[in-house]
Amino acid sequence: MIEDIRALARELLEKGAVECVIGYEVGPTGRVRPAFVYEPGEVERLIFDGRCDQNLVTYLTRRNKPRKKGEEVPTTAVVVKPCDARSLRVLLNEHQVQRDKVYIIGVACPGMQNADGTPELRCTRCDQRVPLLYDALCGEPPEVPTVRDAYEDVQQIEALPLEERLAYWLGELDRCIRCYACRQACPTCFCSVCEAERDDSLWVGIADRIPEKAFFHIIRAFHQAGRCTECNACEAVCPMGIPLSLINRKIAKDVAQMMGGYRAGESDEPTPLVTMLTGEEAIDEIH
Amino acid sequence: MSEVNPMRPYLGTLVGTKPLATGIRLFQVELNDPEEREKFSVWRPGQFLFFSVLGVGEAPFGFANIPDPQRGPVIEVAINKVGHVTRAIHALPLGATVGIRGPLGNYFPLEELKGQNIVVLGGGIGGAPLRPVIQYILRHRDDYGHLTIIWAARSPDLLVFTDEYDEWRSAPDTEMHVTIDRPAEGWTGNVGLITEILEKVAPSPENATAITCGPPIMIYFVGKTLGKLGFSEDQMLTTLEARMHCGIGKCGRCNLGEKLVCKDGPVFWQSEISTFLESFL
Amino acid sequence: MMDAGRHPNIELLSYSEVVDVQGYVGNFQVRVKKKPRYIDLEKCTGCGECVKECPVEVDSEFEVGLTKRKAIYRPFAQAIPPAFVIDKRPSPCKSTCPAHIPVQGYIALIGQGKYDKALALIRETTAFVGTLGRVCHHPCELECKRKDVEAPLAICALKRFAYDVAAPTAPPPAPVERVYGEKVAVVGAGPAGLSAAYDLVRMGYGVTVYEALPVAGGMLAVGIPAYRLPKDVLQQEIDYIKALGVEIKLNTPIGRDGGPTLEDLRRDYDAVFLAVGAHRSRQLNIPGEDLPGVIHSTDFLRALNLGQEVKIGQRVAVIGGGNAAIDAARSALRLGSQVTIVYRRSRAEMPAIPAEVDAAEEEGIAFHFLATPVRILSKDGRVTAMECIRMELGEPDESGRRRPIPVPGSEFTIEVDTVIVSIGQQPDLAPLAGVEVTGWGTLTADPDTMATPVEGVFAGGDAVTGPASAVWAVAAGKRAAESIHRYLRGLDLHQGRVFEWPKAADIQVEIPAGTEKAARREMAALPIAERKSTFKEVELGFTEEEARAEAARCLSCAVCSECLECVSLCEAKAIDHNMREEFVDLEVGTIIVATGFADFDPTRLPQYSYGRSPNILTGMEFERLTSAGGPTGGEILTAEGKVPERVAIIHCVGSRDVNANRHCSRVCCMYALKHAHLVRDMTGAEVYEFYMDMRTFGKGYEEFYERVQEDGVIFVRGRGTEVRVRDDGKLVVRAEDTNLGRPVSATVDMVILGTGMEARPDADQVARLFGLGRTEDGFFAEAHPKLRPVETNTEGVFLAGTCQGPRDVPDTVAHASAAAAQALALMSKGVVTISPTVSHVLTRFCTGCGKCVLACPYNAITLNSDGKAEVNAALCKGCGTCAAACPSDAIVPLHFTDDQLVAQIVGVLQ
Amino acid sequence: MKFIEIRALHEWLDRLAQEMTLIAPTAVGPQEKAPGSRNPAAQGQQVFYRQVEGAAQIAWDFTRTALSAREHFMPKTETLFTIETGPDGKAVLHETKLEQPRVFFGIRPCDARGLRVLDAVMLGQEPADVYYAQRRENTTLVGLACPQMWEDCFCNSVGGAPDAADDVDILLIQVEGGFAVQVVTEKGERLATGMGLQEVEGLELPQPKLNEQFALPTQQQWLASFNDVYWQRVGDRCLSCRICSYVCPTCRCFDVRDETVVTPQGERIVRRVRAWDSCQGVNYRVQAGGANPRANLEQRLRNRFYCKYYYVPIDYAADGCVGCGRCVTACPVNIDIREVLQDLARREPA
Repeated sequence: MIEDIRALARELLEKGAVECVIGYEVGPTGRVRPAFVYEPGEVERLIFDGRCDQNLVTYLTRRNKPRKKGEEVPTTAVVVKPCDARSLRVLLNEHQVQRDKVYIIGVACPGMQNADGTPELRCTRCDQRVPLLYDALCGEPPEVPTVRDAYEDVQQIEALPLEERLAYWLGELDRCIRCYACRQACPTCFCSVCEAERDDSLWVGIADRIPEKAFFHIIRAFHQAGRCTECNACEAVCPMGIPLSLINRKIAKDVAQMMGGYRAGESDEPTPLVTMLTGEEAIDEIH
Repeated sequence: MSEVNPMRPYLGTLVGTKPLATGIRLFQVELNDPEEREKFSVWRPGQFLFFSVLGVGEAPFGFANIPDPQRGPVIEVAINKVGHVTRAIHALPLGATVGIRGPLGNYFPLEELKGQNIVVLGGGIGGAPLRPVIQYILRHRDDYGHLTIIWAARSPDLLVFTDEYDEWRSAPDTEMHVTIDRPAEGWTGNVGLITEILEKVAPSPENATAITCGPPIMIYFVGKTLGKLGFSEDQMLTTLEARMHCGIGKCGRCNLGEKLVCKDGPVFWQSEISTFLESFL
Repeated sequence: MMDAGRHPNIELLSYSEVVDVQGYVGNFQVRVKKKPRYIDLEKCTGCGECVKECPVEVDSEFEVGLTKRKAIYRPFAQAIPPAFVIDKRPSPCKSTCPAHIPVQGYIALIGQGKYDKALALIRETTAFVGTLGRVCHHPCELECKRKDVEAPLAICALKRFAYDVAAPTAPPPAPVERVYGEKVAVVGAGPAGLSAAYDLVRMGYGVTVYEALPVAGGMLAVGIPAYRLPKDVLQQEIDYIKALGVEIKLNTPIGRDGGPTLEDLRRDYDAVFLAVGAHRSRQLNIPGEDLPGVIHSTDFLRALNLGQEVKIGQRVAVIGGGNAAIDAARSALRLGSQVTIVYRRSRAEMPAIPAEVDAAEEEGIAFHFLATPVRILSKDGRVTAMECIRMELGEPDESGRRRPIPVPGSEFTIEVDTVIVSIGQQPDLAPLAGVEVTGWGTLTADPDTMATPVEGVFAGGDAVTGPASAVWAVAAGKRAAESIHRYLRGLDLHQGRVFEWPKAADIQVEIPAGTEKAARREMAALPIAERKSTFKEVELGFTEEEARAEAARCLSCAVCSECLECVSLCEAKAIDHNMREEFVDLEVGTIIVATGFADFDPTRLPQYSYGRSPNILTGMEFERLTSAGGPTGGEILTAEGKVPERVAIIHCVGSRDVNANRHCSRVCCMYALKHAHLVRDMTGAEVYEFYMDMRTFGKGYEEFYERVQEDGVIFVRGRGTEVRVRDDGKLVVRAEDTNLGRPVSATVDMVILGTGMEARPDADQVARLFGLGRTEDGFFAEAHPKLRPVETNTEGVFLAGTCQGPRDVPDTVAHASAAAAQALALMSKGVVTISPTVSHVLTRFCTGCGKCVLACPYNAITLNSDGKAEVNAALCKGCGTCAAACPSDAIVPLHFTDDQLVAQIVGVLQ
Repeated sequence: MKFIEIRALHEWLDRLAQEMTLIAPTAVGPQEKAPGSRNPAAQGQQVFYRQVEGAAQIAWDFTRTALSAREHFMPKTETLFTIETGPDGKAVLHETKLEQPRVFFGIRPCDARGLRVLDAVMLGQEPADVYYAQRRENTTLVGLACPQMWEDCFCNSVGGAPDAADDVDILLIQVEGGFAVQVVTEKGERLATGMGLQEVEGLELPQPKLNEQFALPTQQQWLASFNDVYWQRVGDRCLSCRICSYVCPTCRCFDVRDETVVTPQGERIVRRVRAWDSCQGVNYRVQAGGANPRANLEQRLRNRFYCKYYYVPIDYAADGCVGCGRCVTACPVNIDIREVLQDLARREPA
């Protein structure tokens, strides 16, 4: 598979079909990290294995803007796992990436691994091995017996009494330092100015106190409703080790339940949360 | 607290306000405490202050006047309604309590420029920090040579201090040119960018210093034009704008390379700017 | 209605649909799809002659299924315009047929006993009626919708029947008059070449066909044995083509043996069609292949068909699994040999027609599947045996079939004295200098237009596709003929042609309720014993009775069968079966939506047993029953044809019911009373009315109610809760009489369900199209329930009638007049005033995600070229939905900014 | 050499916690998380410097804390003053009160060295920041030497050492049975009087294991590299996530804003707060007119490196980086300051 990726990257760069190939490489200290390859001669840097769990789609939003006004947007090739492909689909749906400016190198996903070699939790509940969209597919899809996500982790939290649940979240969010790494790593968080950082924000101040932190995470979760593809990027980067994806997964679960199994990024239909604005009925049912 | 807390503003009262241009008003503040008023009364043209609307926030502005010996130190600032603090300032009623921190930053070395011809180039709201320069020169008219004022704005409704133009024009050995970027209905004056009129007026670089203030892109092009006219970089002064939160070199926000706009500026010689590691554009 | 239809300022676009609405009040651009009517409105006199011979009957929508109508019909007697329309839909059979023969048409004609017309109809498309009726691999039958009932129609056999029964007596055709001066040369007198010649000569071109063999017909003549296709059938069809004026030059090969070259043809003719077929056999490339006992099926069959002497041995092995292999095997069998077919894959992968394989097996031919010869053994120069190796199936290859792989060490020997090789053919293109050849050894030609890279030269049939089926050759010939015509006329080869027909799987066909199962008829066949020794045709064809019974099974998927009977009947020449849908773009200032309502479907409330007895009618059905033009001529009769003695009328079916619609449909009480009155008046039957409340407000209505009471109608206050169908067909209606406070029931002969009005099922689509809101009941929302009952929230769009809510005729007329007045008021003013409360985009914060575009109910927001949202202030209603949807807080309704709202809240709280 | 037994140290700490605020490393967060996670922060408990009630809460076996000591001198958020309405209807400002004396126990030498950088910025130039000054004055630092350099540490390459006593008042070095104690300053002396220290002759101090030292780029190399495409290539990977500046012991950028809070009791509190900020944020340097001199990500990333190694030394005469390695460990995309430094140091001066 690695050879396929390299060969394809070389071909794309040599042909000038893309300006840059975004993939994975091993850094000097042995850590796997995103690689940006501009020269055909450098494709040997590229690797792919169970350590490549970053969602490279995050970088596309930025690359889809012209560097200078009027300049043409360069085409970028990007290595995309099945989960990443869903993020990309969301970005395409939301006009953040032009389809013809991205060359999707889909990879048949072996499932990602933890640092200790055990499978990542999210990969054990994922039933996609081949990306939903790609221009070229590298690797043979492995047959990994997997189960579609049943959201057991969310159910565990939901089962707690309200006070315990609140205590759990306040305890976790207390560590948040509002660095916004979760937001920055998230492929589908792309507002030019974040609601939580607006100078004139009426809703959330700059302080590093629980209400602000909770409010930030709640805003983010709501903005991700029907859009979060559960790629786990937020949680993977959190320097405070907060289980952020649980919040988003809770919403994803509710969305799936209420919207007929809708899962973000699985189709080019817009999220039903925008298109189904029929307020009155719902209010009726509550009362 | 024993020491002076530089983050604590002096309290003042909004004593006057008047519209200057579309979205721009002049605000006059008098400090409440006579002692503080006295301390404050020494500000120089080019310096800046932080203007607080208590409960909303503070933002830095250049002084738009020089201390007036007759009226006492009434502080004047011209403020464009662009952000949430400026919106709040515009909404203040007369008599409101405001916070003032300053005076901060360096200033135009007008003392050193005595005897020289001065060219003042202001663009839009950038004219505000130059008004104290003009006021200072007019007050010390004999100390300086020829004064050329070139005033520009995108449209007539954005020209500031229009009611003072006659006074400036009629000052001895002073000329003033006003221009707008694009033709506008009812406008009979000059039309064209400030650089165009600057080339037309073509002030002599002989024993002269140009003082510029305006948006970054204007400063950049005016600098080039002045260069063409023969001004050296040591004959150009400008004042830069930056976002800042302390004004005293602590908050780390306003740096351009190793220079801090708040502490090392906001007034810079063009020769300094051209050695900056980082561009202000 | 007539007045509106005739008014010079009213343009009526009937049979049309609005597909897109853009713009805003005063500046709407409306795109209308005009469905093809197949009838020229200008010419149609509405005489109704055309209907007479139409063979297709379907339920009449207007008569709510109580009567039938034809495929060509007038929706109802007073329809405006009074013209007819043809209900034509795609059918799987015609779509699937490579030559697109109007299958349903000739089947309908056969079903009516019009065999000669059936034959003529097929001949409109192809001359090879009897031939295709015998040898076609009939892909149409695979897709025939009847398969969802029990089995597909025997379409091929019916075609053969039409030929067999009508062709012998049909008069020979007269030569076609030349219309154009151009001449076309066709190389190859096979099905492709002759089909092209047939079409071209009928268009009015001069056509000369060059054939290398001494007979015409190509593979049909020399590749297919007579037991499948008798020589006289093929010859008659070739004669038919010749009679039209096609010249066929036999024994005239191109580019060899002294025949003209392709260059000669290009010089002497205005266009050339190459249909040289694929007559050269592929080689096995194994040792022993050159032995005299090894022959190729093409040579074998050709010799046999040309009546030449063919010597084969006693034990014959045929290598291959295609139709040619089966033909060769069955022919060898008839020459008295013992025959074994050796095929390298399994039976499922055989390309031959399965029925042919079955027939071969029946006749006693042995099969060796998953085996392939590796060499042919001989003694004294004579074949003695064939060594084979077993195969197993591996991964699928590019044809989608699993690739056979030899099993090492599994060699075995079959004793044979003759080997017939039939592993495929390819065209012999060597003599055609200058043409382009593909990697497969076939001619290069555009698969759609059949044009080759050589100017004026077209190619088709097996020479292009490799060996394929006869009907594909016919199709290729037809396509080539159309292309040659366009080429010669200087027309674009592509424009307006349909190359891709809808896939059968994509064609939605509803199988009519009540379709009963009927077994597929199979043709009688020659007894096995007789088959083995003779080349007589095996299949014997349908009897007339069988054919008509089989034809009756057709589901008429396309409704119109395109039998073209109507065309000949229409004196005004108003019928044009080739009409296409059209799009009309209109620029209008205002729009009035009057799309009406849907009658509640009572099957949703199973307690009323609707559909379980023909005597349970909806109000609408009863209405048609009482109409003079209705199914009983206006008499009130039960399905059994009797005058009912007791009739029950149930109010509020589907209205005022939490399980259906909560609203009151408003008209049902009055029509129920009318029905009660009619029943009493016309039949004297006892009438029970089960009602909840009697709502007879309005002028004269209460008076009518009193009159009906005087008629002797029995009113029961209480909703009819259930209708039960008794075994004897009587209907038992139960209810709770709320006046008496106890359950009651009535046994009646007929039940009329007072079905209510509800929003049309497509209301959501219409709402999106015009930017309308909908109320909870599903009807379109008016701008204000009291003050603005005809306006909508989309400025310039008005509502009229029942699309906005249930109302009766006078109210509808009043509502419509109001809508017209509103529209006129707007138009006469010429300007519109808009509210300042519109949304505003803060571009710095806008990411261009497009959520506001989706959320805006007024289509007021678009993404501009910078990828930022942009609000059309003329369309924006300031509803604020966009602001709620915007994740970046980048869109604010002016005068309702967050700051302002918070200031108000603070003000209220202080 | 002075020495304290472990038990005595614990007793002393327990006493201290009674008397004043005791800040010390302590483990925070749920025990069981995702032990194998690729994100080190998610693997289990993290150690922070936090106020503790006694020695039992102190984490002794830790590498470096998740956040540096900075959060106790420049809190993530602090109220500068509250704004109240006086009896005459005029505004009155109430500045934040002084903090109580406190002992910062267990500070790592690199974190202590980080304070030296903050001192230079906040106090080194007039006017001094009074809030920082108060906290600094009221705090006695008891350092805890690292027995070794950990993965990603590079203090020795930037002039520090795992057992450096330069920036603490007292330094403890773990030895058999207790800690060797170096009392460095007068402030330390005052605190140490109550410690019950023993004098032990010939106490041998363990030599900490060091990581390989590397050379830093020269000022010329920094100058010459400013406009290099190199920054674009490093910036390609950067997420602008700010983790690096938030975990850094020497980053000091802050934001100031007024906020109005209405308590559930209906009390309206208006205050001016300042909070950490990061130069990596997109809108960090946006000017009123919308111009942004550091609009591009690589410009912001470059600014951080230059700030540490070029601007701070020039502006405040201090080294901007203490080599704690937190940013290296925490960077989710493995932007490694050591790699950057070595890349630049390899360059030929232009």
